[in-house]
Amino acid sequence: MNDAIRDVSDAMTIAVGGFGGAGFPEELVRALEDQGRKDLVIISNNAARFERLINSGAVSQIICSFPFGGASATLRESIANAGVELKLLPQGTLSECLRAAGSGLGGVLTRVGFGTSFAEGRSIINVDGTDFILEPPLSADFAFVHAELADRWGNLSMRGTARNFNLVMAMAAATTIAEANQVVEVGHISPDGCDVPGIFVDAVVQCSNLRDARDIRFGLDT
Amino acid sequence: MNDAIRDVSDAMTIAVGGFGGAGFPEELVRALEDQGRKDLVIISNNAARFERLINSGAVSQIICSFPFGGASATLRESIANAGVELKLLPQGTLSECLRAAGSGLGGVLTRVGFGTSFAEGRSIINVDGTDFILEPPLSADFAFVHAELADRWGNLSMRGTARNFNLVMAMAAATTIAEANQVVEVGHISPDGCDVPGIFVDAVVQCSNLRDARDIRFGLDT
Amino acid sequence: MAWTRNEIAARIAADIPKGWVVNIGVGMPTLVPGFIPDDREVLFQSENGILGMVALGPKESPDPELIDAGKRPIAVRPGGSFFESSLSFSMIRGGHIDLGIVGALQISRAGDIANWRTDEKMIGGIGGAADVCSGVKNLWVAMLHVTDTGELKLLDRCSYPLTAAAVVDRVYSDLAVLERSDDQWQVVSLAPGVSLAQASGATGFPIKGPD
Amino acid sequence: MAWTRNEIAARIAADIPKGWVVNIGVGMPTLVPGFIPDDREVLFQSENGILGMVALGPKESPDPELIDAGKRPIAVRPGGSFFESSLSFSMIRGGHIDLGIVGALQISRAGDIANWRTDEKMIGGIGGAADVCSGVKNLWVAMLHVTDTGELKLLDRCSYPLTAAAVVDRVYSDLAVLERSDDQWQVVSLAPGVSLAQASGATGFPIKGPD
Repeated sequence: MNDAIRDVSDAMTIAVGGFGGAGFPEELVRALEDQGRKDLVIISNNAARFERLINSGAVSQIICSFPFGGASATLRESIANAGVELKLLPQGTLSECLRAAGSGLGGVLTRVGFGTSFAEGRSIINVDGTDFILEPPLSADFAFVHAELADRWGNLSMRGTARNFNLVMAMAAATTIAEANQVVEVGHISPDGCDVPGIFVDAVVQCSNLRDARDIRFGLDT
Repeated sequence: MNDAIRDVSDAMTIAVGGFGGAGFPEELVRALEDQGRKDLVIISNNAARFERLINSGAVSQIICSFPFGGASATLRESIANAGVELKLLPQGTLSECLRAAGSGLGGVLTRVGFGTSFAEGRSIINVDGTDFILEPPLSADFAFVHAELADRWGNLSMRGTARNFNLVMAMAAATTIAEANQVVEVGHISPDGCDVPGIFVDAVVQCSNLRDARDIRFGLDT
Repeated sequence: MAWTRNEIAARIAADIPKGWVVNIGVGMPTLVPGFIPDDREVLFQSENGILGMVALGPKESPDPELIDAGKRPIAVRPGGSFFESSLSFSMIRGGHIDLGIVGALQISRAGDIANWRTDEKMIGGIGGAADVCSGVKNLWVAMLHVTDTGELKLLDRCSYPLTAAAVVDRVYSDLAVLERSDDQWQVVSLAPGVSLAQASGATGFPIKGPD
Repeated sequence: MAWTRNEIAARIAADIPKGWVVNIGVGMPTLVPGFIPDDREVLFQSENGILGMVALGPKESPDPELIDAGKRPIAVRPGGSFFESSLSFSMIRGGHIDLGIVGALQISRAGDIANWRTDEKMIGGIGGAADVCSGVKNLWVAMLHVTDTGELKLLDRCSYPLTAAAVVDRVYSDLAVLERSDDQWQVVSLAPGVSLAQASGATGFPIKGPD
């Protein structure tokens, strides 16, 4: 894991997949905690699993939708103490802005947040009589994602609700690193059942701790 | 099939899935030919398979990217004779505008076509110093799509390159009708292997002619 | 006698037609699926990427890769499907979800909803609440009519930051079921023993009695 | 002696590094995959929704649901994947494709490309050509240097409607391989027996000889 993330440097933006614990690349994040970087920008739906990283002083900003879902009692304090800037986006906007960056699109035109504080400071674009918020694309230097199966071409297969942000983050990042419960031979993942085509993934690492239904990590931030 | 499309009326917009013959809802289109409608707007990647519909005087406009790919020698003439308006969009823009309509987004911001005739008459939106063409969403009254497997909740599973436009068209239409080689019991399509979730599909019909590797229709517009 | 939380949920469940696709928010709304009769097919969507979710049965082991948006362990019913985040929000924003059921801190006469933070404190974050409230075909709110300390939650204008503007269709509270049309609110029904005067007194805008 | 179509394709194939993902246009570009050695892994993408396509082997039956963007029957190699149209164009527009190989009617000094219609006639349509030409990391053009009737195709400005502006990186023609940097064109190599003067005479803008 440490080797997989060796090119991460200070002040980079890291998009981290997962929703709660499902599809969360926990081993890559643990390796990042050990790396001792500074001024990282983290893009992830939740903030709960980054408390150790925040406490180590590695994070300058978190871009997310639901920072305190299932968070520990101390997370808010950690964020405040570390001077971490919190940038909130509606969850669908977060997802779509990552997809836009990965799709070569200039931004997202959405009604979500119109008439609320989420429209503040945004350009409003009128299309055929309706106003939309223009939210710019959201890209990352690295994406860390988690898969059930991966092959050395980077094809990924997920299980259940582990898909979540892993596809759009893999798309949005210059370099995507996937940890997988099982690294399989090329050809094992069916062409009809590939959740993230390998074109979006640059490196694949085998998890040392497999995640199964009785995994002790389950429930960590429920 | 005739019953499935009974609510199609004159001047409606019909999005028809498929790329060439792959994933093309041929039986639904045959039923549409028999229906005797007027002033239909057809959204489909190719025009080749609509010649009979055009010749019957049912079509006023075709929105597509590649009308004459594999077309018969007479298609251009048919389109001219029937006074059909041809509206071309780059294929990725066509696809993304359908997705935008189905996703509640206000339009697509793309660089594709910038500096060419595809930018003519379009709004140009500058995002952080780069100009993008704004292409509005593309919705339809009906979508006709083809699947390998379908269940009565509308879940669809495709094979190979038959996916193509079928998802975005199902998303973009007020009513989506799917023809399937095989209508299966609910539960047969795996939750991990569903290409089009049933939420996007309103009716499912069983094809009378199964399409397989030796189907005589193959090669029709190659 | 005001309705209990379970009675509110049962009341909502009774109003959901067969075949609807429903997104369920955190809190009281999570009680609703338990009151849908087995013979009425209703599909529950969760924005983290599942259609057809069901609560885990007593004998089912939790799977860390199978959770709902509230991060509770779930299962999938036959005919359900999993998908990634951007497609999930295409469903939500694109008007493909028949109904959203959410909680609220405040509701305004115009149908604005505030349910993600007070003036002082963010609860969990905005999450998918703004997308759900803005995107679904019907938005029903499950809530207590007033706060624990007796402050009104149904107000002429919300004082807390909005989640979405002019979106609430119905409110199911412990005192009444209310339906909105523009800025007119109609009482659909009152909890047993609750008078129109009581309900009106607990509401910061005019409400019209049942016909 | 000018290069043949097969020699042009082989020349292109020789320049594709291991591990690249390549989108192949119709016409001459379709010859390129046949010249990639078996031990060099290169993945071919087709915009209708496949990564890892291969030409059908002599014993393979065509499957109507397995075609490329030129509507020719294909197969998928192990490690390939199928996907729907919007994800396919996310790959293309998003800069995830290393190389596009396309044909051209005209190329301008500024790197503009016209390859979908003449003044009079639309060939097939725009299709995915504008997306591919605009979106890929590298755009190489396989073409004959001049038309059958001897008209120049490499011009100061294109007269036909553009597919994309300022995108061409290299031209592989029957006479030469040319590389563009802004509006400067460098001859990378000349076909055997073709002089720089001959290539220059067939080109509507200045080209610089090989170093």
